[in-house]
Amino acid sequence: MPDGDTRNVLEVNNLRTVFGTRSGEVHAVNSVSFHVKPGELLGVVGESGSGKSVTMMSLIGLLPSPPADVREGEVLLDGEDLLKVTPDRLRDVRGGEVGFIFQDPMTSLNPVFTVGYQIMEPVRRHMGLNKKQAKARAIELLELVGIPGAAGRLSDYPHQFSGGMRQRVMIAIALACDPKVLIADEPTTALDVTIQAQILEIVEDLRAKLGMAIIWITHDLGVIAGIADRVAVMYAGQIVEHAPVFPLFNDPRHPYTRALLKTIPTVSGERAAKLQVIEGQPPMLGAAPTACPFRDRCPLVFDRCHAENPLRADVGDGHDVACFHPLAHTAKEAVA
Amino acid sequence: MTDARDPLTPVGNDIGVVAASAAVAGAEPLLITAARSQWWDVWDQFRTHKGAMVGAAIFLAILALVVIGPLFVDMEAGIKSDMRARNEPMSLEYPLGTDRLGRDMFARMIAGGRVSLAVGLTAMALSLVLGTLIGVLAGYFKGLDGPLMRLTDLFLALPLLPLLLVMVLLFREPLTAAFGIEVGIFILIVSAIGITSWMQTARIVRGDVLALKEREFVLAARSIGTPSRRIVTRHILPNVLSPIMVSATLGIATAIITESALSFLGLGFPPDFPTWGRLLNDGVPFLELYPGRAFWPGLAISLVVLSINYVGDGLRDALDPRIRGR
Amino acid sequence: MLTFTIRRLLFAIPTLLFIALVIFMLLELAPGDPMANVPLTVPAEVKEQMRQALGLGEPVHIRFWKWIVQFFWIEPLNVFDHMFGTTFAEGKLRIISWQNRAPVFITIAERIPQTLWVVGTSYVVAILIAIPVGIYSAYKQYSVFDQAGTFVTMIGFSVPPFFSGVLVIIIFAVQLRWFPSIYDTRLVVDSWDSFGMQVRQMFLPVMVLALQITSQLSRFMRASMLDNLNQDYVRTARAKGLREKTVVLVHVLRNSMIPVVTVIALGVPAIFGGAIITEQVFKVNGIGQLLITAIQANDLPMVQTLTFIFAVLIVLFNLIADVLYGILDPRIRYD
Amino acid sequence: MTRPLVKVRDLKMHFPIYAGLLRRQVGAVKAVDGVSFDILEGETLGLVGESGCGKSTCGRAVLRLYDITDGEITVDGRAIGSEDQRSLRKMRPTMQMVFQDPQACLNPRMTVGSIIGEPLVEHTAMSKAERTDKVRDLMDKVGLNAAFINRYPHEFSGGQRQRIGIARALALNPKFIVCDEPIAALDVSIQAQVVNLLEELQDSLGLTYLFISHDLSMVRHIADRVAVMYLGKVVELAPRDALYDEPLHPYTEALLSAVPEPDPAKAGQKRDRIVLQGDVPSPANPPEGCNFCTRCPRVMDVCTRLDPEFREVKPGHWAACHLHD
Amino acid sequence: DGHEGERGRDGEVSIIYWQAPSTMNPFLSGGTKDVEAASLVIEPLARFDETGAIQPWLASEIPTTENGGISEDLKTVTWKLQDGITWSDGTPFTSADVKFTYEYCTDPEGGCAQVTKFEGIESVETPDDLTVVITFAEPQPYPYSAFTGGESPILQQAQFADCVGAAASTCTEQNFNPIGTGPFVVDEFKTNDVITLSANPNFRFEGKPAFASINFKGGGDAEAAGRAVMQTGEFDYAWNLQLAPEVIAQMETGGLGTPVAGFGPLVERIMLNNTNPDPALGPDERSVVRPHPFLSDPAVYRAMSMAIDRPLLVEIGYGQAGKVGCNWVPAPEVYASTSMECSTQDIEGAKAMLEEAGWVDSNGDGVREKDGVELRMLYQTSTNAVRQDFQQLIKEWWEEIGFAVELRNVSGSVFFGGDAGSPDTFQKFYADVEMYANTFNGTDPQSYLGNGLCDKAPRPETQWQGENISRFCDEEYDALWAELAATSGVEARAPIAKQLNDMIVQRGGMIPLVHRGRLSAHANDLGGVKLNVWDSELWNVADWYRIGE
Ligand SMILES: Nc1ncnc2c1ncn2[C@@H]1O[C@H](COP(=O)(O)OP(=O)(O)OP(=O)(O)O)[C@@H](O)[C@H]1O
Ligand SMILES: Nc1ncnc2c1ncn2[C@@H]1O[C@H](COP(=O)(O)OP(=O)(O)OP(=O)(O)O)[C@@H](O)[C@H]1O
Ligand SMILES: [Mg+2]
Ligand SMILES: [Mg+2]
Repeated sequence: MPDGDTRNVLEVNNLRTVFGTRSGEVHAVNSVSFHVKPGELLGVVGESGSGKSVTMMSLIGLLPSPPADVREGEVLLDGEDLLKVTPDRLRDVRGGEVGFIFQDPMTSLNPVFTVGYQIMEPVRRHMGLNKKQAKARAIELLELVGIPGAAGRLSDYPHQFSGGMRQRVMIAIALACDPKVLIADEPTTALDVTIQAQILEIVEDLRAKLGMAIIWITHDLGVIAGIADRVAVMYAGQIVEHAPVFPLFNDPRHPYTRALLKTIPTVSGERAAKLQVIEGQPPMLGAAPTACPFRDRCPLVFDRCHAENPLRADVGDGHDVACFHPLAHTAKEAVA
Repeated sequence: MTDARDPLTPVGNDIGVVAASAAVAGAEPLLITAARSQWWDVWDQFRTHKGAMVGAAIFLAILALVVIGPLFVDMEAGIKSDMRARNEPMSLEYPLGTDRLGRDMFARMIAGGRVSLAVGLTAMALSLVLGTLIGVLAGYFKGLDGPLMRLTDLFLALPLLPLLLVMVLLFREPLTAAFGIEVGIFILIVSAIGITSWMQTARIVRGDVLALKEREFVLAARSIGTPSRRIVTRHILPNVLSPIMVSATLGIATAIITESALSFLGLGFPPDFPTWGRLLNDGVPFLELYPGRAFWPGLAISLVVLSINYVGDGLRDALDPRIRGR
Repeated sequence: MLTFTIRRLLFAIPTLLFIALVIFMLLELAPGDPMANVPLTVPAEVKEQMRQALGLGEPVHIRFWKWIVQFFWIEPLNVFDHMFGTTFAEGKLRIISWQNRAPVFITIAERIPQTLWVVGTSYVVAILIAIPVGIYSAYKQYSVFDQAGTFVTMIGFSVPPFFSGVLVIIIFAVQLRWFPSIYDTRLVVDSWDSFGMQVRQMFLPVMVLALQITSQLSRFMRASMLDNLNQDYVRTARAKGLREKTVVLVHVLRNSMIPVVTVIALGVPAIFGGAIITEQVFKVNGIGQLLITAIQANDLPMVQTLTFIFAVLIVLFNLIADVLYGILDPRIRYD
Repeated sequence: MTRPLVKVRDLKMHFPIYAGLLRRQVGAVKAVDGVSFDILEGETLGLVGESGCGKSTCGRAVLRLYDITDGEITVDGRAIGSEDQRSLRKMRPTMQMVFQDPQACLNPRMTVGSIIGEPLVEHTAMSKAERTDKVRDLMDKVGLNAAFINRYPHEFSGGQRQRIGIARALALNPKFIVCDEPIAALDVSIQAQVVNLLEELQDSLGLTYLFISHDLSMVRHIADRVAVMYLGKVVELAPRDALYDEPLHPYTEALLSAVPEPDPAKAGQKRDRIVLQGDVPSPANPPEGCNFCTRCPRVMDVCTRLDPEFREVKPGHWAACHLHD
Repeated sequence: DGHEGERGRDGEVSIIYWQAPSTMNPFLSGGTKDVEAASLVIEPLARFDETGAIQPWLASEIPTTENGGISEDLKTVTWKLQDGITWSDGTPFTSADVKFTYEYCTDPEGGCAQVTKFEGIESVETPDDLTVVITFAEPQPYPYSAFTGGESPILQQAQFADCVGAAASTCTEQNFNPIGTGPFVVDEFKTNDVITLSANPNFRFEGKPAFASINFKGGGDAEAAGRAVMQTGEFDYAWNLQLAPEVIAQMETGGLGTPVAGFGPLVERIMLNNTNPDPALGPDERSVVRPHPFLSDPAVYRAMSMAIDRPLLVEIGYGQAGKVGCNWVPAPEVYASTSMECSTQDIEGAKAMLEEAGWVDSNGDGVREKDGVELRMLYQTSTNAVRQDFQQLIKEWWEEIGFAVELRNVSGSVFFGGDAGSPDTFQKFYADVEMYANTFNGTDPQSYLGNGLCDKAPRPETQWQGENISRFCDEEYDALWAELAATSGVEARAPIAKQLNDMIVQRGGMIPLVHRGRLSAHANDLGGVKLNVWDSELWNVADWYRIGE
């Protein structure tokens, strides 16, 4: 749980990212705003293609440009706008102040360098340590993420590690320079439940120990429920609902969030005869949104949804939602 | 559990997605299902590739010149010597000048192009067929891999010149007897070049087949009960098309040049039978006096190779439905 | 790795023997005669006598067996003798060229230095050019540089050296007189002056050859770089805050070099084999020229030995390429 | 609902490992090492387990896509364990497979029509028109717009692609389908669509499924009985409710506890999560005794020596654990 | 100029031979390139000068019947050696070396390429150190073949004693570096590549050679060789520039060198097949069965000859290195027949001749026929740019007068390879006409004229050996040749030889085309070059010098 610090380490306002492709533009991120405080864990959920990864990569300029183009917005890291800084400064931020963990541990490590080398790289780059110090730091990091016999494994290559261990190495790399913000882009999706449990355990420990802000992207609501303080739900490049974790699960206001929560079966409780589904497909992001992106799949759709794109509006207790439907702001059960 | 996207096609996905959503919404009429020839799609995609279109235009122009050129150009002038018009420079009458026997270079270029292109294309086709066949067999059937790859090594290690000499010795008489001198030697040269240049293709194809074999759609075909033969033709071959395409591009160049070397050694076509390679070869000694004589055939060979290369690029993209969506 | 290497070496022996046999049979079947270059004024009976003196009267299998013994036993013994001053090989008949009645290995040994100088240098030059060009073309895919690179490499590939070679001779040796048109194999490099001479006389052949090799290598390098530039680990490297130069030149390059290095290794036999036409054009009398004159003179022992050495090198470097792959790519372990 | 459609007895699938100078076989990856189960007609047997434990291999071996090392397989009354691939072809229409990766299992260069039509080409003598009709029919059945018949796989979303795979499997009216993680590669909101489709098809066509997955919650939803695999062996097999409510094997217990609960209230209570330590041992070199002994939180002496027998602990509830000896 | 002075004063001279020498022992090779390279080092007793006249070299004089060197019965020849000649290693040159050379070459196991030079010799005696007596089995009207000319130089007995017979080929060191009496000695020999030579310190003439060393480069092509001498000046002397005349002319504009031509007996000719080459006859019969279906008709081959524009051929193919050739034996002067004229093309005359002889195109396909035999020919030659041009032109001319001609070219190494197993050799002559050039060594045409004898025809029973390529066979000719062989004295021999020459040309043995010369080029500042086609081109290298500014 966040402590008393109310300052935002990272604040994102109105971020818009567009891809220019041969068949026209793809508006992958549209006016996204969010913030995190030190020690806080912000969960980001949403289905595939909803723009979660693109949002996070836009923050520290990891998207190749072209085709990506961050059109608008501010990314304030401790008040410094990352979209305006020099490339050099941005490189200092990456890995130094912002750590990034990627989804696929199998391909995210360079296969031809030893694990030790890859961990030491950011340490030497950002903390200016010499070889020996860097090595000590690497061992420390590997122990931190729970790899037994850390010293001996520095000279191993990634392929000699199992998937779970590789993901731990990725975490170690992201943590290497004690970042202020850690962005984890679906770090456990490729892993088994038992390994996922191990990783979650580690991250929770680390958060307690290091007190950094974490942005955790996933589409597994179960994971979010377990670790997040606040949750942002993304749909078609926009944040459609944002709330602390309890209200979100107990009182989802956006029809999409509600539907999403319904679709997932559980290992306990009663078993539904039939799984709930969200019919239809997400929209193509060919142009900047002018109407509610969820309108084609929404059971509560009405005229206004076709004419206007709802803005996020606060419904109290740090809970905001982007929906016109009157029920969205009050009612608990509206979706059939 | 993300939708594992092919890294090549982040956008391709979305088009499908839109179309799909439209269909789900019932917006799309159900009528357009009449099977539209897939070659139209290929053509549509091909058309958008600028380099490929320019390449195709150049190649077709050369091809047209060579094929229908004889209808407009006096081909006799390229065959018969004319002592009054020796070593003429470029002029209206002789667009590329004449050679030392007074033969019209333009007509000779056209005649040479017919042979060179025919040899290049067929020899390349033959070497591709051989290379692909051996590559696929070696890659797909484990038992054949060892022997076939040794065979490939063997061919790679063989000295080509003596091999060609033997082939010519053994087969020239029977072939010319059976098909006449021109066709006979054509067959001989094409097979000689084909047989000695398939190895690279075979290796590349084999590598790709080895990887493809492990792909799930091959397993899926097996689970359906598709026999190996058809798995190869239906699933493996279309997917090794692009490396084959690359080999094809380079193969034509090699074939045209090898043909010139063969002519040079007296193993090729009869001497009064111009080919680009031979013209180039004959022109080189006169490089200082009459640069055009070597330049034109050289340019023709380079142009063909370049244009085919770009066409190959475009075709490769066009044949790949994943790229086609773009 | 070691057992893999040994196993492959063992397997190579029967392959090589078979190749030797095939080459021998091929040459045997090939038309042509070692007496073709003897002038017509020498009557046929005399030619026949000369043929007999070359040992051509013996049956094929005996000659093959003799050759095998000479190649695998007597010649190594000679090398041994040469190195340690012993006399084990004394009196044993070595492989004798039909052209000059001298042991073929003496001639081959004479030729190796110039081939290595010229073809080797062009290979190195080509690598040094091709790799940066390939890297840059891939990094700036579809840029003007990339397009121009494609164009030039295609030209380089499609223009035969018997044309480009003569062209550069006429331009640089005849017109401009910058470089000699004929390579002087006697030149011994022992001072800066002679080194300068060597560079000057190597310049044109190296240029022509390097253009060809560069064309192929840079294409390959480019493709390999493109493959790797899109990999996830590149993004990881960027996320670590590494400089773009480090990302491309350390992370991507190292991976891209794996296939390229093996391709380079596979091309090494060609260095020893010489570049036949280029050597011919510039009169660099190296291995390639030796082979071509031997073929023209129907000097079967020479052709047989050279092609077999070539086959050995190909098999050997295939193996080396595989081993290199294993060494460079930690994921691959042959065992 | 009573006749076992598929009977598997002591199925073993070992992939040989060659090494050394002479490439002699020095060992084997024991991907599936003695697995027995029955699948009743019309039921769904769930098969769960961690990555690499041999689920896919097991599924493929049952369909004889591999030449198995040992064991007996009977499908629809016919023993196919040792039949050769050629004669198996005739049997293929009865048993089909749906694959894990809907992208990888579709040939990117074939249109949907030809993908779905391929089994028809292979096994029936339909004319082209008949085939097109049948393909449309199938597309309808799996909820794909028949207008997309000429499109290529990449033009579809993941869920739709999986539908194509299902349509292909259904083309020959099979009785038995192995679903090898059919939803693993899909988005949550689409998973449900596919699972629902599978269930509907089962109801309407009377299909029998072997449903392989590592998603325990989904298996709970779809399966009638569930088998849990660990390192090439089935460690527990029980009717669904029995297994989820009352797991007998410590591995099943750990697995269940590791599934994150999508409810922050319950998650907050931190229901005693059992976090297993370490990684799964290599199937080429499984531990002595019980395969799970290296990670088991309740390991006993006997576990490192004796391989526990797979036996019926309670009626219909089988387990392989010394705790229940 | 640099005529006089001390040995080695002019530094280095560079010579380029586009065919590279493979050995320095002419007895083991026979190739011109090897013979000429060797002539820098080893020398014969007598040489032919640039006019073809014989000159004493190591001998003190030329033996003749007048000076008693040749016996009355023409069976013994006595050579007197110059006194005081030493080998380059300083040891004296003696008659024993001469005798040894004879033994060396005539050893049956040695495979000596020059064995014909010693044909008919019964014994070689050395009464003293400076006298060599050669005894022939039969009277020899022309006895100057052994030990004369570049093909038959003297080897040093001391060096080659262990290299006789089968051992010849194992003597690499000796074969690459023979000790000689000539102006230069080998420093380094690189097979088929380059030979480095330096002046022989023991050379018998004071102040010779003017050059201290020779860089003898081999390999490449005639074009590059010509360029290196005339355009870039890298070399001083280039041998045998077989290039198109305009290319030579263009190179000459480089201004650094000059081409020089010399004419020997080399003739480019078309051989007429006197047997029937019809493939239907089978591989053996097709070269034995006589006559040829139409080439036996004098009207046919005469018309063929008339249709040829020889001056044009010369202009296109050889330029200053060619002359119109009507004779088989065009040189030396005394033996050259003047009875035939052939320098004007006469297409109409040729047509008329055919017409008259009954060869008419009755079916209108452009090809004449008579009694069902059509004038269809296969015309083969070796692969070579000039020959292919000739083929093309001649084919056109012949087709104009009503022949149908199919061309074919065969790689030189096969065509001249003499491989009995190959169907493409010039000896098998599986064609109607074929074109190549031939010549003879020395200045006496007797054995060359012998190539027209009936029994010299290559055929299966001789394993395709024999020099009568056209299989010409005429009793009168055979008889006349026998008369030549028994006649001595140039005055008496020359008319007979001319008669033989005319006979073979007029009776359908061959159609001579071009009398070819040899064209070499030397740098403008290289003095003393005298192009010699009767002997080694480098025969007088000792007299070469650098022309000063
Ligand atoms: N390089 C690119 N070019 C064009 N469009 C792109 C590119 N990368 C991503 N997109 C588009 O941006 C949108 C958002 O993609 P993003 O990867 O952020 O989704 P995501 O929410 O992370 O999905 P997942 O859960 O699958 O990782 C998608 O529609 C995608 O197609
Ligand atoms: N063809 C093969 N050759 C060798 N080993 C194999 C082969 N196929 C599978 N294996 C090995 O067998 C074991 C079981 O593999 P399998 O694919 O059945 O696992 P799985 O349970 O399906 O895993 P996942 O959930 O990742 O699909 C693995 O260790 C795998 O490496
Ligand atoms: Mg993502
Ligand atoms: Mg699996």
